[in-house]
Amino acid sequence: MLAIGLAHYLTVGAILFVLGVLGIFLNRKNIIVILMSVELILLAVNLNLVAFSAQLGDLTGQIFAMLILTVAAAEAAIGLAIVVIHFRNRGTIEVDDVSTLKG
Amino acid sequence: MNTAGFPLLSLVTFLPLAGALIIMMVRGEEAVVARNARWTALWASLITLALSLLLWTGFDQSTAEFQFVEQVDWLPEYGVGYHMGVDGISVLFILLSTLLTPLCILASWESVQTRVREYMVAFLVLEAMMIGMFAALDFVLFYIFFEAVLIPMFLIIGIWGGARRVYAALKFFLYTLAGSLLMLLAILAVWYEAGTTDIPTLMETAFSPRMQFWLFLAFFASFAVKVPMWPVHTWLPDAHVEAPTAGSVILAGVLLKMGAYGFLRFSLPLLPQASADFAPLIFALSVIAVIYTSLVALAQEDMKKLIAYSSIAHMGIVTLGIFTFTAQGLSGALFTMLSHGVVSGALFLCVGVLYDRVHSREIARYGGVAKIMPAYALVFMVFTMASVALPGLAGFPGELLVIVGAFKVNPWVALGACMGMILGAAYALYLYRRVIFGKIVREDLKTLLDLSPREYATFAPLILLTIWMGVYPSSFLNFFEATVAALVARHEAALGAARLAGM
Amino acid sequence: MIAAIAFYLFAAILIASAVMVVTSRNPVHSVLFLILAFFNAAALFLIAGAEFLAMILVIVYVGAVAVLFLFVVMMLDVDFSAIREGFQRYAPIGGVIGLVLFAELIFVFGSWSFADNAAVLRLNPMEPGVENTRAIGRILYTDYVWLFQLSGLILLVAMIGAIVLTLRNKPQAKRQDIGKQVSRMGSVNLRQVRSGAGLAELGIERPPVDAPAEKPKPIAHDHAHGGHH
Amino acid sequence: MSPMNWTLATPEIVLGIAGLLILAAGVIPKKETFFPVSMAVIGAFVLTAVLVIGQGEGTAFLGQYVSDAFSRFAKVLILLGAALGVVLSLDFNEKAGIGRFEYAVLMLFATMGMLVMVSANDLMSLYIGLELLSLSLYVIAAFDRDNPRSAEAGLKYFVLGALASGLLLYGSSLVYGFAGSTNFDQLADALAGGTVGLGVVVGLVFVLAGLSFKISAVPFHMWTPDVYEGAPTPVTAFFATAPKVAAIALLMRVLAGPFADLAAQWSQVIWVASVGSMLLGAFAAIGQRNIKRLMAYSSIGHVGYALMGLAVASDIGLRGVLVYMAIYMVTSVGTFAVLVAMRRKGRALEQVDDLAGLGRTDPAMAMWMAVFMFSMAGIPPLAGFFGKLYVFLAAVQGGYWVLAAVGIGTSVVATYYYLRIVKVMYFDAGDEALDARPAGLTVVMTATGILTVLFFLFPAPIIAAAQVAVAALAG
Amino acid sequence: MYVGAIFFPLLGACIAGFLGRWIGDKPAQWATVFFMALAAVCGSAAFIDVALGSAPGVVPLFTFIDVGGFEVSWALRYDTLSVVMVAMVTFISTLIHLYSVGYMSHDATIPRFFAYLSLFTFMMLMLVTADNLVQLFFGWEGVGLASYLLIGYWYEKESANRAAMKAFIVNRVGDVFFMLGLALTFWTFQSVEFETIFAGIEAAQGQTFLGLPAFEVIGVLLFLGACGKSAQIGLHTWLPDAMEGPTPVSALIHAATMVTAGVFLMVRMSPVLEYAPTTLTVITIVGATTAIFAATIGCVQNDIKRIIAYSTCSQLGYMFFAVGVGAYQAAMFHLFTHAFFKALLFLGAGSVIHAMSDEQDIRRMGGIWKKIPLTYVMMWVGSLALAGVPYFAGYYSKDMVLEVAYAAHSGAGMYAFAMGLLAAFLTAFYSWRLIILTFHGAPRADHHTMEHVHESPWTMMVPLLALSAGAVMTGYYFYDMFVGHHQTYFWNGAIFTSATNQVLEHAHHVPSWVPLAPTVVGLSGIALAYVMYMFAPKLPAMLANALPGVHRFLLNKWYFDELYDAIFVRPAMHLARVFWKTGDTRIIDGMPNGAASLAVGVAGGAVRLQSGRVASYAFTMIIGLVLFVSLILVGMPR
Repeated sequence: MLAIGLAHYLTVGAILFVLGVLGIFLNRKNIIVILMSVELILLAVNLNLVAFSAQLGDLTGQIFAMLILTVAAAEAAIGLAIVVIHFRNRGTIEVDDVSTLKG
Repeated sequence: MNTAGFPLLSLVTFLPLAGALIIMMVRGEEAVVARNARWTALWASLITLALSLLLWTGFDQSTAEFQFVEQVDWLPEYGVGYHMGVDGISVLFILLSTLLTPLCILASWESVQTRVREYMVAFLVLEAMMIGMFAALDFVLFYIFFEAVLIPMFLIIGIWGGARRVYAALKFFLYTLAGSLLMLLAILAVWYEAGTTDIPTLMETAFSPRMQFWLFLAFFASFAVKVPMWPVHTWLPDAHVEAPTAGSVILAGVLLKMGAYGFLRFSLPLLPQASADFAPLIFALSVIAVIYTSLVALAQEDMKKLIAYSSIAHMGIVTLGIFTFTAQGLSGALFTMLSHGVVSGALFLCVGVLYDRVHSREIARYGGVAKIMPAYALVFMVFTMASVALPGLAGFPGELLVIVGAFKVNPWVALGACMGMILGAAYALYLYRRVIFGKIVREDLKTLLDLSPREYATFAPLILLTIWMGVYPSSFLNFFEATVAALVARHEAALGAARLAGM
Repeated sequence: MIAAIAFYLFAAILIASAVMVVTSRNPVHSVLFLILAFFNAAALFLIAGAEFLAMILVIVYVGAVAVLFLFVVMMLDVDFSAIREGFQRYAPIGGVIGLVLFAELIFVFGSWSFADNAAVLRLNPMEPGVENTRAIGRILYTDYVWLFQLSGLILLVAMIGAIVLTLRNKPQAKRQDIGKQVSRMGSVNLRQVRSGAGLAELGIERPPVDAPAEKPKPIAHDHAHGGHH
Repeated sequence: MSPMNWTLATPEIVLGIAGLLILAAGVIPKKETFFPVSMAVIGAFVLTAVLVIGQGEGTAFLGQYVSDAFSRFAKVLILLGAALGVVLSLDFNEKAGIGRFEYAVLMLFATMGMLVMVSANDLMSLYIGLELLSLSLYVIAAFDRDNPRSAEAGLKYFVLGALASGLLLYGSSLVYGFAGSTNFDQLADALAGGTVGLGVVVGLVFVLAGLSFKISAVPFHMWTPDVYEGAPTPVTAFFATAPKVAAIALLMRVLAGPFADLAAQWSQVIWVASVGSMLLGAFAAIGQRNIKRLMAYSSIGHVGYALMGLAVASDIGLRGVLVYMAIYMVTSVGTFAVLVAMRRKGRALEQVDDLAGLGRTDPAMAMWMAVFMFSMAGIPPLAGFFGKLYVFLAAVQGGYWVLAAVGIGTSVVATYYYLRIVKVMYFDAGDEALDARPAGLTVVMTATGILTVLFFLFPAPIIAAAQVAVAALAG
Repeated sequence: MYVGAIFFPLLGACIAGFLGRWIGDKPAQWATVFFMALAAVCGSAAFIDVALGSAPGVVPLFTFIDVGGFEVSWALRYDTLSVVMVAMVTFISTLIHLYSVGYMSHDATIPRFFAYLSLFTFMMLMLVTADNLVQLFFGWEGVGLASYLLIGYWYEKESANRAAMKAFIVNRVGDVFFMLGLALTFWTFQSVEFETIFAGIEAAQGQTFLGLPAFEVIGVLLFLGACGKSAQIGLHTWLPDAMEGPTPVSALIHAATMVTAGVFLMVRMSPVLEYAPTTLTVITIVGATTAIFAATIGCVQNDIKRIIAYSTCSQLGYMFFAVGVGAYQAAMFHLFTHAFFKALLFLGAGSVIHAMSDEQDIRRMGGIWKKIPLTYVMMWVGSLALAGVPYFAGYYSKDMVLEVAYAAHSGAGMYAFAMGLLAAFLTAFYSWRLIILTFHGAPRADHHTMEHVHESPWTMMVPLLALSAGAVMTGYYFYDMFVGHHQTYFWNGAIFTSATNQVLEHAHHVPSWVPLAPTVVGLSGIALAYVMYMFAPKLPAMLANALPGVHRFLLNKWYFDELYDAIFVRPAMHLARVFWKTGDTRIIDGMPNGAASLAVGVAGGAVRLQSGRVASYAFTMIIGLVLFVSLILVGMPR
């Protein structure tokens, strides 16, 4: 059982999640910030899972969270690799510059 | 008949496809390929014609039952089968298709010089689909053939057509597709309601009036476009004008019949109540079509467009006849469909003859052709007169029967149809006068050659048929007499039952 | 009580640093705030009793992922002065949407309750007295071996991907090939060169090198043609 | 609790091990090993397909993995699509300078991910399979790394994909928290038990959003046109085929399996997505000049039709979806075979107008392309018609008249742009001939073309198979 | 023999038409003449057999249509009525064929002409021997076709084409009513076979149609049809224009065949008409009006053929009002005699035209009677017959017609009688106006033409002689049979008169001034013509100047053409353009085209959303997500 109410955890998770989402679509600085926002979303998810896991007394949530951590690491690696090649091609990683394909 | 025996209908349907396959296999130099393609296509269509004549001889005129039936499971769990068969309504249309195709191939012998192989393939595929559509006794099968016709026709118009062919082809395709898809929905609804798409079975199924209402509208959307009825007719003139001659022939000869055939095959037997309810609307549209399009034809400056508009007017007569629900009206409509198939096809061939020589369809471009091409003038005259329903030629018996039938239902409608006779004479003769009569003004016309033997061969069967149909129509009417009688009887029974139920 | 205070403290820092991650102008700062956020999240995990995850978060995330971010940010040599300020044009609407989303989530949480049979449904109930790490260890390599192995594949894919995307096997890059150096015979000899004589007089002389077979120039993937319409 | 029973997963295990072996075999030789590795990958696919066909039924890995008729149906389809996708890339990649063996290996792992997805019986395996697929796809989208468009495609796909998987995860966490389990069977039990927490439904919507991204349903479709255009053509071909089937299959499994009792809720969402996809797919493609982009919108439209069957949420609807996707995949592979073959003087082409005159210069290819276009437009007797037929039938049966009507309307609109391609090929005067196409493409387009044309002869087997598959899903 | 009389002309037509190019002009034309003569022999034999021998019969050929009780067969009906027509038509047609051999000798496409002539005759024969209304309609339209071909024979002449078309279309208007009448007949009698119709008269008497007695409606519809063919007022406009065809054609159309078809139809349907009194009244009034109307116009025309054409029109009016008062026999009698003298007049006029090198305007003739005396005599004979001068054919028939009109003792009858008398006066006047202007006075043609004036060849003169014999004698010889004491025996039931219809009987007992009156007015008409054109040639011009309005009105044929042009032709053409350009192109086509451009617009909008920016893509996704969640939250309570 959680020492602190589940709702607190969930709220913190929701705030993190919304921040991450906002970070993705409001940000016009650079792509890496978007990647970090994704990490925030994943963090929110993990927070949720851990909280649920504790609340339910079930380890599955934690296993899930571990898998997510693993995948998130892989995702970060690939994401950064793609950002790198994009930078090599364009010389910029500004969000709004990633818009030659459209229509 | 030969229920168990020889799959004649399938053979007739798919033989052209075999021809198309052979043509596709042909490799080699372009000229050789073209020659081989022409001959192969001609032979394939001629053999098909010969086989289809067995339908003529083997058809039992005394019964309204489906004959030459073939039935194979196809999608058993859906209740959809490969079911082919003909009755009096459809058998002659198969013959019409098989007859017109070789003629079209002959007519394109010299006028089509580019991509001959593809052209012939398209034509044979088209033939197969048309025959299949008339022979299909399963709703889904019917729909497949009905729609599949669009593909070769689209290509024929688009590849070998005139200047605005792209617009015309797209318009033709999308217009008809839009209608057909609504019908598809209706088919699905029928399918859902009845659990089968087998037409003979469906004919025994009664649908609720509300259902009939919607189904009829959906069918109407499809068939009306195909017929075409006013005001969804405008694809036709464009398609006709831009299509190559043979394409116009098939379009006018067979494709237009598909809509009316659909009304006869589906709307009437399946939805008697809705058909009766909608008849006034159809009458109104038909009469408008007859008068309106005849008038529009009068103003045309393009030969093919004029004939195209005249087709719409004639099809107005057909729809009028169908919805009279009288034996005369129905027979007349069927006969008009047949005769129009022959006559308007022939008229397009006539235009094609001139077009091949002068490469213009503009009426004003011509004049005085009779002087240099007397035989052609005679041929053209025969078909013009048949088109204006001169007694003794193919157009008359159908129109007479329709008017007699319509008169019973509503004399004013008959009068409206009759107006078409006057206007029809006006535009047809006006066309003839401007093209054939008069003095030759343009020098290049003076060097034209009269019909070639190949053209004689093309026209001869049509002329014979036109006169035969005009003088001895009962030899055709007998084919559908029993079916029409059964149809009328069933319709009246259904209406009677509904009325009883209403009371 | 202490747990509650700790929770609120860490949660506050977590949210604040998350905000900074998103809003900070300099990406380097963003990364640093991200690291801060991870630390605080790890603390929250601890409070929730997930010690192993908390440690993983610090070790794997802060130690590897965040550093990777930092590394890339540094490596890319971005001109920070040119970075655009502020948010997208539709920021107000975006904010509203975000708030709506948040409100909906909160509304949903308000209705939280255990499913009727949640207790029965538990796949891996926590046994009292078994510490978190051991409990995870018991099931991770047995019950979840399938997913565990697949995670391995994912990491492999990430590896392949990162390598295949970024590794440059430049043909002109000079590499030392000791065997080749050692085996070089007769290609080096001494010559007397007149002093003061320039290249113009002597001409360029190079020993014949068996030039590496020119790799066929890759055909460009149609730049000019792919317009955007 | 179900037993370990790991032998059930033999196909995936074999494929994974084959992947590792191939990877090792590809690295060791000094010279480029793209072609042999590709061949080996195709071989692995074939082997896996054989194993899949012989696969038993049941669950494995304590219920994280399930094998049933549905998964087998989808897997065979996926493997077929993937194998054809590899074939399409053979020549193109060589010529585009991206003929590196990692490509094939990534395709293999992506396929592995798809297999895991369709066999997933747990939110976690769902996620892992999806990520295995996605990560591979991110990489191969950007595979032509020196091409800015490819890099941009990869970047967009990655960013949005990461967001989507974030949504999916968040949804999963809610479902887990509110329902108490991640296992599908247990979820089904939990949800069947009466009161359903709002959180589960909202969580489901998040999951739906994540999966909708993969199938590019409106409004999660935005990446599709850009990525399709930017990625190398064989990659696009791959994107448009196997992963779509896998994602739809997964969607079906999730919706019709654990969440079957929430059909009233999710069917609304799917309804909206379906209508939106059909409309967007039909209209946005009209003005497109880039044929890959056009195909992207077209695929959005097709997904709309497939979702129509899903929205109906009946057996017939699901069956329709399966048949639709199978047919769509075959047609789509064929279409992309043609697109991959579009190359003049060594340069790859991707404008619609580049097809001009194809009917004259390469009649066979033009014919197959026309067949595919008519099929996509749903003109009988080609295969595409039957796909539409079954989903429309489902819509009519379910009384979803609005869906059906929108479907009809958009069909007509969509037909316009398919016809435009036929028009360009046949009606327009052309440039010079395209380069001779490699034999592999000829084989692919001929095979898929023949399947498309002759489908009407034997529709019964595939429909029966789809029926069995759906029965397994619902049961 | 019965079949031969009908089909020999067709055979001739086919030989000339299809083989003409191979066998040459001469053989082709003589073949048609030969077959026509053969038909005439058969026709006369049939006349003797059937009419004189009282042996009517029907020769069935084969079934035409048999649909749901609508049963029509090809069959040749031989009764007195038809056999009179057959004999007359074949005889006159033979003469006209023969005449044409000479008249058309300089033409370029002789076989074509003869094929048309024979075809025309064949169609007329089909018409008169029809056993049912449909077959009658076949012949009806067939003569329309043939007349169209013949009028437009010189197809290089724009006016000829125009006239041909006009003839066909105006006829079509009538045909429409015929068709409707046919349909109503069918639904009234359940058959269109004459036998069945006549047998079913009694049974069908009470039937109504749209609240009107069915018989009346049938009668009016068929009469309207007949009006078209027989050029009654209103639908007469084609007839004068039809003079564009070669003269033998005019003779054929006007004398024996086409125009009389209407009268024939009315007589044929006498059993129905007998029970349709209102219809009969209408027929009487229309007929009488036509008689006077055409006569007035005839007085001022200057084209030799047009004058005769209007006289035909006028004479047809006589026939119709004879029908209208119930004296079908009298109508047939006048039809019969008229055929001879009208053919004579036309052929004579043709001879004149031939002599005058194709000049048709009588103002450019004159002073040629000495050069072509035989033709001159023939014209006299014809005119005398036309004017009803005693003992010529017209005298008997026209008197009879006027007598029955008088004897009808009805308002309409009296109107007809008065108009008939007046018309008789005018007829005589314009006939002699024609003769005097054509043959007498100073030559007004140019010198060159006058030199060439010559008598026609024997092939033209022989028919003239034969016809003049007919014009002189038929009246006297056939009076008894047609309308006299033997009429009941002669007609042998082919014409039905109800028991109450005693008009023919009464006609023999009218006051003695009545038979005398036509002769008197005829002679005075002749006298007036002499006064005005022979003795005081200035008078007509003065008269025209004195009454300019009347003159112009008559000269412009009562402005019928202009009227029709204004209310039918031009509005139709205008409407056609409006329908086409506005209706089809703008409105109907505008819808799909508009939808297409709308789709393109929507496409543009949809594409604009696809901005290429990752952030907005993500935004879209989130909006979608929020939308879906809201949808669920809102939809949840359900």
